[in-house]
Amino acid sequence: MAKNAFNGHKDWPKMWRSPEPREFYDAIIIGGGGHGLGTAYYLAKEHGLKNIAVIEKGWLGGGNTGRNTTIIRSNYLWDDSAHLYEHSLKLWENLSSDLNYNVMFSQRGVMNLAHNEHDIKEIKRRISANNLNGIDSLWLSKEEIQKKVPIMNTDNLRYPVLGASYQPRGGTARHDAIAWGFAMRADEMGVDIIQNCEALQIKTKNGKIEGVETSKGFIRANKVGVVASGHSSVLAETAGIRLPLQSKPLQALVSEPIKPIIDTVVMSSAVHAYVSQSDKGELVIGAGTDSYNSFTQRGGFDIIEETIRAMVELYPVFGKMKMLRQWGGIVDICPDASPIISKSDIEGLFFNCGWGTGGFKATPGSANVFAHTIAKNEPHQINAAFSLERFVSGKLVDEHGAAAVAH
Amino acid sequence: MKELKTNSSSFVNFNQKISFLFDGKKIFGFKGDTIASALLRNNINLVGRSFKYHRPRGIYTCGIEEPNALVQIISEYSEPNTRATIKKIYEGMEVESQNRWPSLDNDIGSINSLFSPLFSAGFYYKTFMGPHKSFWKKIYEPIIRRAAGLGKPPKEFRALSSHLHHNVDIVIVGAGLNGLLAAKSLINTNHDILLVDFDNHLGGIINNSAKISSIDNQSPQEWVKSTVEAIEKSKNIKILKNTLVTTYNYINHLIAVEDKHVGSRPSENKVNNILHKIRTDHVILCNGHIERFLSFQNNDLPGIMLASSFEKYICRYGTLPSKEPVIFSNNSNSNSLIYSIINQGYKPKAYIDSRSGENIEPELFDLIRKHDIPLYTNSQIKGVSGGKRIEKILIEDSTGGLSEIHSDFLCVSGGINPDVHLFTQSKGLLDWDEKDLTYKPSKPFQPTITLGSASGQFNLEKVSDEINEKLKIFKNKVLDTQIVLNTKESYQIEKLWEISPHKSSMWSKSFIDLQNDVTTKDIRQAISEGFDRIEHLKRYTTNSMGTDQGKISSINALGIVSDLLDKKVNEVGTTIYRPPYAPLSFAAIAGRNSYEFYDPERKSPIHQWHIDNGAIFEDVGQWKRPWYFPLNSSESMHDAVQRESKNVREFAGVLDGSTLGKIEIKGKDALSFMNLIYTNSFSKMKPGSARYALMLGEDGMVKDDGIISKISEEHFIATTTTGGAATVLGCMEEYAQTEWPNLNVYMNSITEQFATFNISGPKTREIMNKVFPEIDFSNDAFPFMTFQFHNYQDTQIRILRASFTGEMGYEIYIPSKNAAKIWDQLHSFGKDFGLIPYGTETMHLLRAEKGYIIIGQDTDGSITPIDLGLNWTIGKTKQDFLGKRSLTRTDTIRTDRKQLVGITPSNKEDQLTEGQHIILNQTIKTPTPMLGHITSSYQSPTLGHSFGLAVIKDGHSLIGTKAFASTPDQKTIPIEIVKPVFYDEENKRLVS
Amino acid sequence: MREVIRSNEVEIKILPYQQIIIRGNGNSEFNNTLNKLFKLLPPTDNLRIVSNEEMVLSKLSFDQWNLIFIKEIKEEKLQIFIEKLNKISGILATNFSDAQIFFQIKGQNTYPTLNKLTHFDFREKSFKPLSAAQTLLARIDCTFIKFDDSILVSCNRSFGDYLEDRLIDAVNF
Amino acid sequence: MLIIECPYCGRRDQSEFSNGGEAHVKRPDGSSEISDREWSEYVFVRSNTKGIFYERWVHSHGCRKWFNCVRDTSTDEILKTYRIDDTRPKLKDFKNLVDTPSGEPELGSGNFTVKK
Repeated sequence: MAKNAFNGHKDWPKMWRSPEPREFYDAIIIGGGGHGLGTAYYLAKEHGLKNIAVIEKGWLGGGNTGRNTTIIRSNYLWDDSAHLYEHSLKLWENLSSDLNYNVMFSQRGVMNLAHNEHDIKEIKRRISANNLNGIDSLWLSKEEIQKKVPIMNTDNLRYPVLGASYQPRGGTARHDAIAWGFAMRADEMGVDIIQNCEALQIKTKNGKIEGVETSKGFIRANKVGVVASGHSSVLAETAGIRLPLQSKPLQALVSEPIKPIIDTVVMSSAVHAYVSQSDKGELVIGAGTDSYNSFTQRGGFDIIEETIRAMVELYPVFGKMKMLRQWGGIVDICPDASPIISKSDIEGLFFNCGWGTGGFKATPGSANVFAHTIAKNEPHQINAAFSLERFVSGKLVDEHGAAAVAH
Repeated sequence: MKELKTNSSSFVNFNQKISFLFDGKKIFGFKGDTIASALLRNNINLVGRSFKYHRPRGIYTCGIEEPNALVQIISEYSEPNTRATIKKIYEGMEVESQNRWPSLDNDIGSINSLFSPLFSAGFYYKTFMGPHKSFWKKIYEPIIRRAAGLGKPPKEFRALSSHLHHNVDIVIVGAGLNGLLAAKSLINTNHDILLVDFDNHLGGIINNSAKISSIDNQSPQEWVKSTVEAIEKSKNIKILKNTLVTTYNYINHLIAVEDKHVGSRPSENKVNNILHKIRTDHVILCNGHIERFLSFQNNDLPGIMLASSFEKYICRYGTLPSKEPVIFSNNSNSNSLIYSIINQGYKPKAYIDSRSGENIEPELFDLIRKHDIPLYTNSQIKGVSGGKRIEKILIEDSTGGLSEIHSDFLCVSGGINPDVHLFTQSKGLLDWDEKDLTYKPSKPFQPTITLGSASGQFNLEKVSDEINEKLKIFKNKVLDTQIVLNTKESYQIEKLWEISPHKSSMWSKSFIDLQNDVTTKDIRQAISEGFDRIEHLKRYTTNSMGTDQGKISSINALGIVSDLLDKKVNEVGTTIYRPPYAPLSFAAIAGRNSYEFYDPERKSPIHQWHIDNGAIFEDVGQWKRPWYFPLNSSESMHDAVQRESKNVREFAGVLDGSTLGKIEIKGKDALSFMNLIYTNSFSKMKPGSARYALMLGEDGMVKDDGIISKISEEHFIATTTTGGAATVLGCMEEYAQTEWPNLNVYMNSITEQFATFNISGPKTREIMNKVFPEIDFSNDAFPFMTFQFHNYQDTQIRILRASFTGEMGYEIYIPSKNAAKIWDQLHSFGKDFGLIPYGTETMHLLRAEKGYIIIGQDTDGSITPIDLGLNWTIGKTKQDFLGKRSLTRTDTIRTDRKQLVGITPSNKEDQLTEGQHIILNQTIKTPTPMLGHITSSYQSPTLGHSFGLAVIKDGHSLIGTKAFASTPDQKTIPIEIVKPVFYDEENKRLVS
Repeated sequence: MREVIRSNEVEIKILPYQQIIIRGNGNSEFNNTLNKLFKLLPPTDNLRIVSNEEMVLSKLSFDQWNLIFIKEIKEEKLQIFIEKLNKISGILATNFSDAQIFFQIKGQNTYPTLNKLTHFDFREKSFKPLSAAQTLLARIDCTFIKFDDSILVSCNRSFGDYLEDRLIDAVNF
Repeated sequence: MLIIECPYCGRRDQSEFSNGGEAHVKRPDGSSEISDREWSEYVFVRSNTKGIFYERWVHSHGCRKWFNCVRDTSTDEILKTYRIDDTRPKLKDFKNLVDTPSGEPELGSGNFTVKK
């Protein structure tokens, strides 16, 4: 770093090549977001695949990776989810050194507020399950909350704050960094990262994958992993597969930067208000999802309004804050609000999607087990439950039924 | 103070002196001054420190595009990041500069400048990782975060701001020359029109520069006055001043915020902000243009200002930031500045133009020669130097020769951009104009029209032609406006984005984003690292991610990148701005829908009685329900609930069940409809009888339950859970309308029409006999699970014999207006029999003893009727009902699913805790496999120990076995798994 | 009748109206029944109203009519109406008198004030007098009936206090 | 915020409506024998079309009536609303505005929509 600094930053190497696609790859990953790049990274690193391509229709990390509120936690209710997200959290804890690239994982803790008796019951149930699963998760009394977040108004509001669950190891990370970090290291291991290359059609022949028709021509492949969030179902259709996904707009916003004021991540599903403060000083605030399907990366202002009015109620000092930027992403949601990390009926075709509003925290974990699934042609025990088959058998991992906690 | 000879045009009232505090120092300005204009009057230019390097920064602009002059308004709950260039002063206002310590003049943070070579693009990602992981968490990260942010956090503030919705045909954004002309041409047409302007004085460019000498032979100011009067008189146009359109959403939905306390302290009891939500058919954007700056060495020093801003301070605020500034431009837009300065009897110290002589307007030449102003054509500023203000300017002339001028003020113009912020928000497409070197609106995505410089039409003499052309569709009045200019100019510019420094050192800086301290060097580095797409670059360097969103600089960045990559600008990317146009107050967005009005409180018809009788309330959805009724302040919840429960079991108690959902269903096919909606079969049911029923989702999971009363084959009344009321009615409506439109059936919600009182306990019958002497409550006349209609005084009531407590009981349904009457009757007759009111907690305890479930507590969307042991609710012979098919899927027919059981602690003194899990081993080593969890648990006064309901794997076959329950402190207690009923298993008391 | 507020050119009263919700398919049997009982021919156009001195009958969507008694009638009489209607198996009539609160709003600032609380377009061209509409007001479900000189706003009883406070607040701020 | 034309109440703000997912999905009649897979298709799987999409809305804060709607999910433009019992309009009656599965122009912010 220093050497480069004092010769005027002239000699920084390119972080990744911009190759043209070859006509054949052992594996093609469709989607250059965190999950996709991570999958390529782990395929190369842990499974020895060398001839891999990641194709991205736009620019790396330009989708939901660059549009989320970067909350990371693993305190999920059901065992299957808990194990998946805990696997991911453990990877996060070593990612900066693993990639030798600072993803700025900040373990400032994540709080989920309870506003009524029902919340309390659900949260205490979740804490108990977390603890038995070996996940750090504790109950905070109102007083303890006030100590951690002095600016919070806990009493003088319509739905008073009655307590919270807290995961100390949770926190936030720099969203772009994880895409760039994975990309750099995957590229070093020979993975071709091809931007501006849009997958148009998945080509199959008698139940086996052939390759991908792209805006840069047809590319043959033995295996194809689709990690294109909402567009996964659009691509799946081209292979005659219907995924149980719906794509909906999700919005987020940041405030103007101010000096540090809130030192942890606070989530409240009851009033749709999730907030943390970025290292730059901006309040990063997650808003709700629109009810209808859309691919426009744009939602209604009423959603923003809902969130902000909860914010100023919960944090009276925010009354004088201002919204700096507001944007939308497209989240792909499964009927049970849990992801799909699965093989498909077509040999060599795999899907990793349906992350809904909770995908960022899972990035390394999802990529890691998906790589395993692709390499071994069978799921890792951690993602076995997240198969497409579950919708037929009815063995759902229902994360909105019980633990109605926004991700 | 610098007074001007002529301030005729200015809107500052020089007769009204105003004093305010800046960093504790008393400053004088005039009514109408912004903080910035007042500071400039007092020759103060240093107003803040920059974000990363804490470099001294001055006032760079005269408007909302300001990147530097952000201040904290102490006197307004310490509002941070307020633009000094638009915030009007008032007497006693307290202002503080930001991001400096201990003081603006000597700031410790500026030490960062010395390390500046390290603070290059993306430096966070490459550093702060070693030598050990813990260094990041314990040392580096805290440091970075402490350094974050611009202003200090504000003070607690409960805003008084309101919302106002508009439905109109046309919105005109901006009331400058074009906006006023457009409005004028639409006066008294049959369109409802809103004319919105951010300023409190309409006229825009007319007030901000000396470009225009006359309009229709009137002085520009007279013309504005008469035009505005005409518009105000019109019946169809409404003007909103001090209102900024911040957001342009889909379907012409605009958000605008109005400042109601311009130039005065916000008041505690008056509306300070109005958020306008505007729905319109057409939008006419007349929001003008924004001037660009230029990148050269130390182009951030105080004393540097945009040329048009300098002119605006003269014309708009009647102050002259400097008597003899140097002017540096690459375009014709700054010509009028020279004219304005000369008008004031001063002249620029030098005029430097990068354009070659022949490209410069002859009129400008004449003006410059006439006042012999030193002129450098085909020349550039290589850089400036100075400490807290610029002192020297280094010029490279056409021959390449270098010369130095001493000056404390420099006006720069890098050209102008149409203000496309709102246009791109509306999803309109832009085209790069190679001649004017800027992006211009091309293809609107919505019914959007752009006029004047907002559309890239920079020629002031052509405005009325453009309006006549573009507004034809509105059948507007054709304009023939004569506009005469002081400085002949048809916009002309020569490409210039960045000037490389004369001697480049690793400390030398040419800024491309002033607020975020992004230098052109950072851009170069990012590109060399492969970030060749503008969105990537933005994120990597944080260029144009500041509170100004790079209004004066983002195009320059594109220009520089396109040169470096040797691509066309439109190949590098376009500028897409994200809403809002300028930072938008949270308080304004929240409006009155927060604080006391955050969410309605739904109240039972006898809510007041509960308050008068000391009820403690519980929030159930929006409802306020009595949770328990403590005898006095000293009685704890636990004691109250134990007492209430005992009392109901021994005597009687009554619960206000009015919040329960009630739905009346009627129609020729009502019976078949009910059979499809609920699991049960109602075919064999006798009219006048009632039945407990379950409703499933199509996934086969229990969604709601209730009691169905059959009035006739065609007429039913269903109750639902409090939370499920709306969902169940919605579900019925959905299926009736979409799946079975052939069925003749209608349903109305009668939840609000009827109050419901659930009275139960051994003494119930005696009490009922007293209250309703004419009704026979004997078992034969009024058996369990039957109901009867009766007239009570002048209204009709319905009494249902049912119970949720396990004791014999009745539910009384009575029109809300008469509810209080009966409630009082029950109590006055009941007290001799020991009747008490009880709350939801006691109800929960009693039903749990009886093994009755609560939807959402004992179920969680993953439980089938079979799991609950409620197979008897399923109409075996029925062909179909919601969710039926799902009950026979491979996973739902498993016999080892999680099933409802009862549990009791093996040691009776142990306490079970709700939400804790059932496990097989006594000792916990994580991860421990879990059988399931405790859904409900209470201390039973009747059993004398703790008990619970639980859903556990293969529960039904585990009944009679032992296991362990975890406790909050990570220990376990031994438990016994039993049937989920702890009280009166034979239902003797129910039917007694 | 209770006056809620009278200020800033707005006048708000709470009125004790009785109400029946009638569901049906609007066929001739339906129309004759109503006509016979109330001497009113049910409007056929959606969101239109007919009225006389005693009552206002509005059509809210193709299978629902609301009958509001602007002159109080005896509870028994109301019951008889309802029983007679419900005798027809294609009709569901429900007494709604206790289920809703009625606000009568007058004065030249009526609509600007209401537009603080709702997006609804009150302009003559989109909402004519003697018509009805169901929409959101202050975030809760409401029904509007527009007369020449006033508007009748009804919401569910349990929201009554809340809406009253919101209306007062809107008039004052 | 969309503007939606309720076939019964006319043009209203989106806040009055709730979305009901894909339209014209027939519920399998309980009498018919169908496989777990067919049933799960009905319960869980809905098209996630990018482009012209047939969907249901209910005027939940208005007349509480369900109706169908044709909307381009890549622009959110509503092309038609019609009563639940009206026949499904043909796809070819509408010009599909999406030129690629993704539709976004290759340059500029991803927070953009397809060319119209």
